Amino acid sequence: MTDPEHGRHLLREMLRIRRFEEKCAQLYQAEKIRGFLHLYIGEEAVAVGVMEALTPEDAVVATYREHGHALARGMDPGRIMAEMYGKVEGCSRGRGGSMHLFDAGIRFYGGNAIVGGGLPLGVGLGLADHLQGRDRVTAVFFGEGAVAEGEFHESMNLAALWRLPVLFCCENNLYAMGTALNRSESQNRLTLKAASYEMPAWEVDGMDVLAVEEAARMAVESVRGGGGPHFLELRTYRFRAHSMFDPELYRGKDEIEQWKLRDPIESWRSILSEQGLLSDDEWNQMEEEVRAEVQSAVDFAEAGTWEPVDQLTRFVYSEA
Amino acid sequence: MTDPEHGRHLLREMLRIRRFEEKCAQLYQAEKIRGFLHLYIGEEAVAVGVMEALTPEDAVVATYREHGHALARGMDPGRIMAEMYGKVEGCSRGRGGSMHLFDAGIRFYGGNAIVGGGLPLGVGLGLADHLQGRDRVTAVFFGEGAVAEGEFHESMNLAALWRLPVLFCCENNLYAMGTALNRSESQNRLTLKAASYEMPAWEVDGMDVLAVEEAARMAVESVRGGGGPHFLELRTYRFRAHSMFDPELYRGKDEIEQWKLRDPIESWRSILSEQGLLSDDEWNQMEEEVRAEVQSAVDFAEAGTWEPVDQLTRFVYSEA
Amino acid sequence: MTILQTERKTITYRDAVREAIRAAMEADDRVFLMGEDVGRYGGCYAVSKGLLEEFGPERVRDTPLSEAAFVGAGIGAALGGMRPIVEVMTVNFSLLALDQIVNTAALFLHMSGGQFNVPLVIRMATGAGRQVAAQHSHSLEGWYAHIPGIKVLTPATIEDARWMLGAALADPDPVIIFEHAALYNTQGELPPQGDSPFDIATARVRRPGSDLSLITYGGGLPKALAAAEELSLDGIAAEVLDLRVLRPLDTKAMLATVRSTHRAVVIDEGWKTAGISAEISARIAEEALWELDAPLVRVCTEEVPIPYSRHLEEAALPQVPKIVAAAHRVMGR
Amino acid sequence: MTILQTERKTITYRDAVREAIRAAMEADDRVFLMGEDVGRYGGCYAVSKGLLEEFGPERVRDTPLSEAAFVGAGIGAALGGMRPIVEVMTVNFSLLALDQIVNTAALFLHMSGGQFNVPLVIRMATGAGRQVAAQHSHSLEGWYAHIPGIKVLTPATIEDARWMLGAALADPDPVIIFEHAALYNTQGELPPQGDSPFDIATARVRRPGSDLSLITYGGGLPKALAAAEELSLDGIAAEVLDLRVLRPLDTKAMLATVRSTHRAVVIDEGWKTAGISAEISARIAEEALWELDAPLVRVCTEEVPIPYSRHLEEAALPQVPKIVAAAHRVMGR
Ligand SMILES: Cc1ncc(C[n+]2csc(CCOP(=O)(O)OP(=O)(O)O)c2C)c(N)n1
Ligand SMILES: Cc1ncc(C[n+]2csc(CCOP(=O)(O)OP(=O)(O)O)c2C)c(N)n1
Ligand SMILES: [Mg+2]
Ligand SMILES: [Mg+2]
Repeated sequence: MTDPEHGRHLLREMLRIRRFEEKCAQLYQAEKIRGFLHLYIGEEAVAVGVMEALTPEDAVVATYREHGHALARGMDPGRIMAEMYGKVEGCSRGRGGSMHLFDAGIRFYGGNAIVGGGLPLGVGLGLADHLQGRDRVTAVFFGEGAVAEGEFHESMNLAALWRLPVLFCCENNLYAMGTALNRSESQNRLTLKAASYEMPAWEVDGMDVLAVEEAARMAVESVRGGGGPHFLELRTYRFRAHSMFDPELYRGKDEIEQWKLRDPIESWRSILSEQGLLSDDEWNQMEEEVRAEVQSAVDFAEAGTWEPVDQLTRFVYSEA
Repeated sequence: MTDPEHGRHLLREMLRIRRFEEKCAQLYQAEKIRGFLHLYIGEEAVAVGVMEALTPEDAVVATYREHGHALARGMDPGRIMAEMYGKVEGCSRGRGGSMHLFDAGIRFYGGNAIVGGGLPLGVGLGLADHLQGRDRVTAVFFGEGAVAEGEFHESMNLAALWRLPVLFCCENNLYAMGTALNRSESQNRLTLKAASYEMPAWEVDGMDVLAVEEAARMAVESVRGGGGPHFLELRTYRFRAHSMFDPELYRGKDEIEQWKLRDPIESWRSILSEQGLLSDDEWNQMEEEVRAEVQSAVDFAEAGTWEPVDQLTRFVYSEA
Repeated sequence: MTILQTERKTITYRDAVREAIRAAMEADDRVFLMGEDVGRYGGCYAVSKGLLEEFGPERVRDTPLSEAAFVGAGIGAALGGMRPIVEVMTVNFSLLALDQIVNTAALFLHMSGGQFNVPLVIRMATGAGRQVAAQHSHSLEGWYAHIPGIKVLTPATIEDARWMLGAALADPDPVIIFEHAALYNTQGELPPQGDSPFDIATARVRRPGSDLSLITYGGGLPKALAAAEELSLDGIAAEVLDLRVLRPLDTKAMLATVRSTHRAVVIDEGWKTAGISAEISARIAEEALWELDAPLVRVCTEEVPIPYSRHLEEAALPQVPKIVAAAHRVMGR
Repeated sequence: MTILQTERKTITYRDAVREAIRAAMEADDRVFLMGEDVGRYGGCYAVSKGLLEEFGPERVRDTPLSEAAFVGAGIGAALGGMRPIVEVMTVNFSLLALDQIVNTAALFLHMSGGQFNVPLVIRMATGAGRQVAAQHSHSLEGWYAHIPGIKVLTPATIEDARWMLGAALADPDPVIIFEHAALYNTQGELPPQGDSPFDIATARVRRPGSDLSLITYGGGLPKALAAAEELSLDGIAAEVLDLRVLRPLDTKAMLATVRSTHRAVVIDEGWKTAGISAEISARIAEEALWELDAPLVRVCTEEVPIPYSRHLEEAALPQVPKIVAAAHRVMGR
């Protein structure tokens, strides 16, 4: 049986991501948000479950599809939204946008728009902890598409060879843009890649937030305890298009509908209800609170300001 | 029982490489050869064994340690030596030197001095054959050090995914310059890497020329027959320093001496002798013929000429 | 090129590139297209949409996210007798394949003493201006132009988008074609096939003028033309030179326009320092020093990573007002 | 710098770099060295010989052949509070790590709105001249100088080899140090530690002169000094400016020398087109056009991959006679 408080917490965290991103999609249509926008809708259980296993001292490296990670890690929604508006109050002063959310306060190292590009970085953060004798863990998120990149392999090997405290979180949502996994990898059992580096690796149902949390807790504990890097394959699905430009020619509506039956939020909500841990009132209240939180993020972004143009050349090099 | 003719042929091919390179080392001391010089001495059984399995239509991609491959593939020793002298009569007109032997006539695509750099090329040659419906095979040679490079992994996956006719020949001589395999790979069982791409892979005693030949024949047959790419780990050892600049601080004399007991030429010669397939006279005659061949290569190189300096800017782009 | 918005007979830059690929594949079965999401997705800029259906998955090959390997495989396939068109989604990701391009493709002919040429075409989208931030907004075509052994094309017009590819495929050596992403939606009339073989060696004057030269290429061309138009209202006749090819540079054309106008502004969406704009400026100063009536001015992207927010991105990039201002400076009025 | 061959108190460039690494590691235990064969092999140019024994394998880390990952790991370690010195064996292999350098290290501070600086130092050997052929002879330091967000140092003297590293480690942002392989064996006196913090921002006049300026850096410096010596025999007083830093360029120093001599030759072992020599030439022409008594001349490497054979390699590279000839051309005598 789930701890009621914790169960509702998980639900709320997922819901926050869902509602936040639904709002983002609207704001994109309204041209408040521009550039690339990659939604995490459908995959919320992954970020939420993994973040539960981390402490504030740990570090997170994510991809361009990282709103969920940022929110679950505790980044202020107002600053995320302001970032997407391009306002100076944004978490990256409006310099980064949707793909480059950063927050030193919670050790959130981006927001990387080069597929596979964040992995070496995560290895390096782990190396720093190893060299300093700190027991921190670095969680690196990446899609299954990144597995084809050389940087993935080099990073896996380096982390395993040096037994660095890194948790590799592979979000297998079956597609890299329009390329299905079986058109990208000759061997789709991704944990075998980890095995070829002698790295412990588990396949996890990424639509089940509790399963993710449990796996992540075990893995993080092992990593923190000196067990070297671990690899989690988190099996999930993105319900929306790859980005706002994607006509989705490569997959059928049926497939999407099938996966939606496994919606991580709906599933978890039913379980909680069935277990009597969530009344309709509680759910409605949660919805309302989340709605209010999202709205206040939007308000914050709307009220934000534009960085003066004469500051353009800042942040190329550090200021003395 | 070995076919006598063939047995002696294998021996001679290995001996040609050995004596040729011993001469190269002398010529390096004499400053006739300059730049980098990487000797293959100790590893001759690998190139000789694999080349036996290839037909003239097949292609070869090698590394900077490729004198052995070039000779075993049938490149003219005079043109190789002239190349190392920097003479225009060299196989690459003196533009490439020891690390960049090329010969279109025998489909020898170099001579690549970027570790791992030749692998994508081999995949592409295989792709061309696949697209043209030709049953040619491309053999790509690389050291075990290359296994850590991203280009290795990307190439393995691509070849396996597309089932291309490529034979990956990993020359595991235990060191990449001064870095021992166990300081380079978290998992030293290299065939597991191939397995993680669902590529058939065999471990082969690279000091035993017959074992190499047999494995290569089986693999090439399978590749040619549409079995997709194969991976051979050829376990061998380099008797000499990595290059002429290497003080060999990273390994003990003992280790080298132990491996020399397994000298592929000596071993094979004993076997042939024991089987009564090689008399002392035959051996002496072979030595003498090989010596003469090497000498005539040197003579050819000595007699060669320098490309006129006004031709410097040729071969940057094709000539009309 | 005149950018027309008429309803008839116009075609987008995107369609022109697609038509070029289609025609090449129809004409020569050694030609194939390979890259990330060129097939089922239809190309990340919809350039290759429909080609998979037409030519099948062997000739329109979706690749894994393995830039080094599939660019290298393009080199190998070219050596194996094919005529590959390798699409790297954007120049930003091409950094992952740079080893293959610089250390293999560019060097192979030379290292092999002339034995092995590499008839490879690489296409990639380039440029900023769409608020996709620092990692997706590089303009590195001028950077590539530093490397001997490759050729660099920058089609800026519908005509060049349509015909340069075929000429690149006919070239025996590696050719990289940079398509500015902001151009894909531009429309214009496609002139009938002109000279054959199509010229991929020289620059073109896109607008004649006698007072000063605006020298540019790729995504800079529409801006330079707009600036020239604006300058004409002030009675300044700007000549606009479209370089078209960044390597080898058409020095003759650059010198010709400057010898006639004696003043020049270079417009380049790349960063200024040690970019192609520097080479243009240097060549002119070195070879036509006494012809210059004013120091040359470069209008380039500010030396910052490209910011996401619209106003900062706009401020970072060359814009028509900046070009006009630079022109006035050079004119001394 | 005066290159002395005296028996006492001289030190090689190699020793100077090693001493710099050792001192940095002694002074700050956040500093560590990581790269291919830096440990057991002793460094491919013997630079790090002995350091493994002194500091152990945690701080002198041999890496696998994974340039992208270990450079990226250097970035991460820097973000994690360390002060890594990452050695990429040679610039040729750095192309495999370029994505990490250009798309991560150079952009991180900016993309994060100033939150995350990357105090990383990357060292690499560069240059040609040792008959190691096309894939091992690149001179790309000027190419790197195109990228905002990184700094590029090119120590040419024993003093700079010894002291630049410490200053680079003290810098909050990514710094790349290019050591010309031909310099490792040069010997000279090591002056006592000069200014502190050591200057890594400005160029230096290495030899004063009033007739023309020879502007160079790194491996070009000894050649420029030799050329200046030779020119002096013809009564031509050449000033030799060592840029020391290719990004950001010390424009002031370049302009100062040209304003005093009115003539300049740039010597650069990189290729000419769109290299750092182009930037130098362009800046001078743009900012000091009316000061020039003659067009500037660039002596660069021929635009060919570097050939193996000695006579062709020599012909491809800048050499003293070429510099002298260029100087005479610029002087009109
Ligand atoms: C190196 C690189 N290549 C290509 C791209 C373009 N691109 C952006 S996202 C993406 C798909 C990545 O798929 P995956 O890793 O599975 O992550 P997902 O989007 O499914 O979360 C691609 C190809 C890129 N950003 N970086
Ligand atoms: C990408 C790259 N990194 C580093 C080097 C320098 N280097 C040349 S040979 C070598 C060792 C390679 O070892 P391995 O692949 O095992 O081949 P072996 O020399 O043992 O035959 C290294 C590190 C290089 N040439 N290319
Ligand atoms: Mg995916
Ligand atoms: Mg080896």
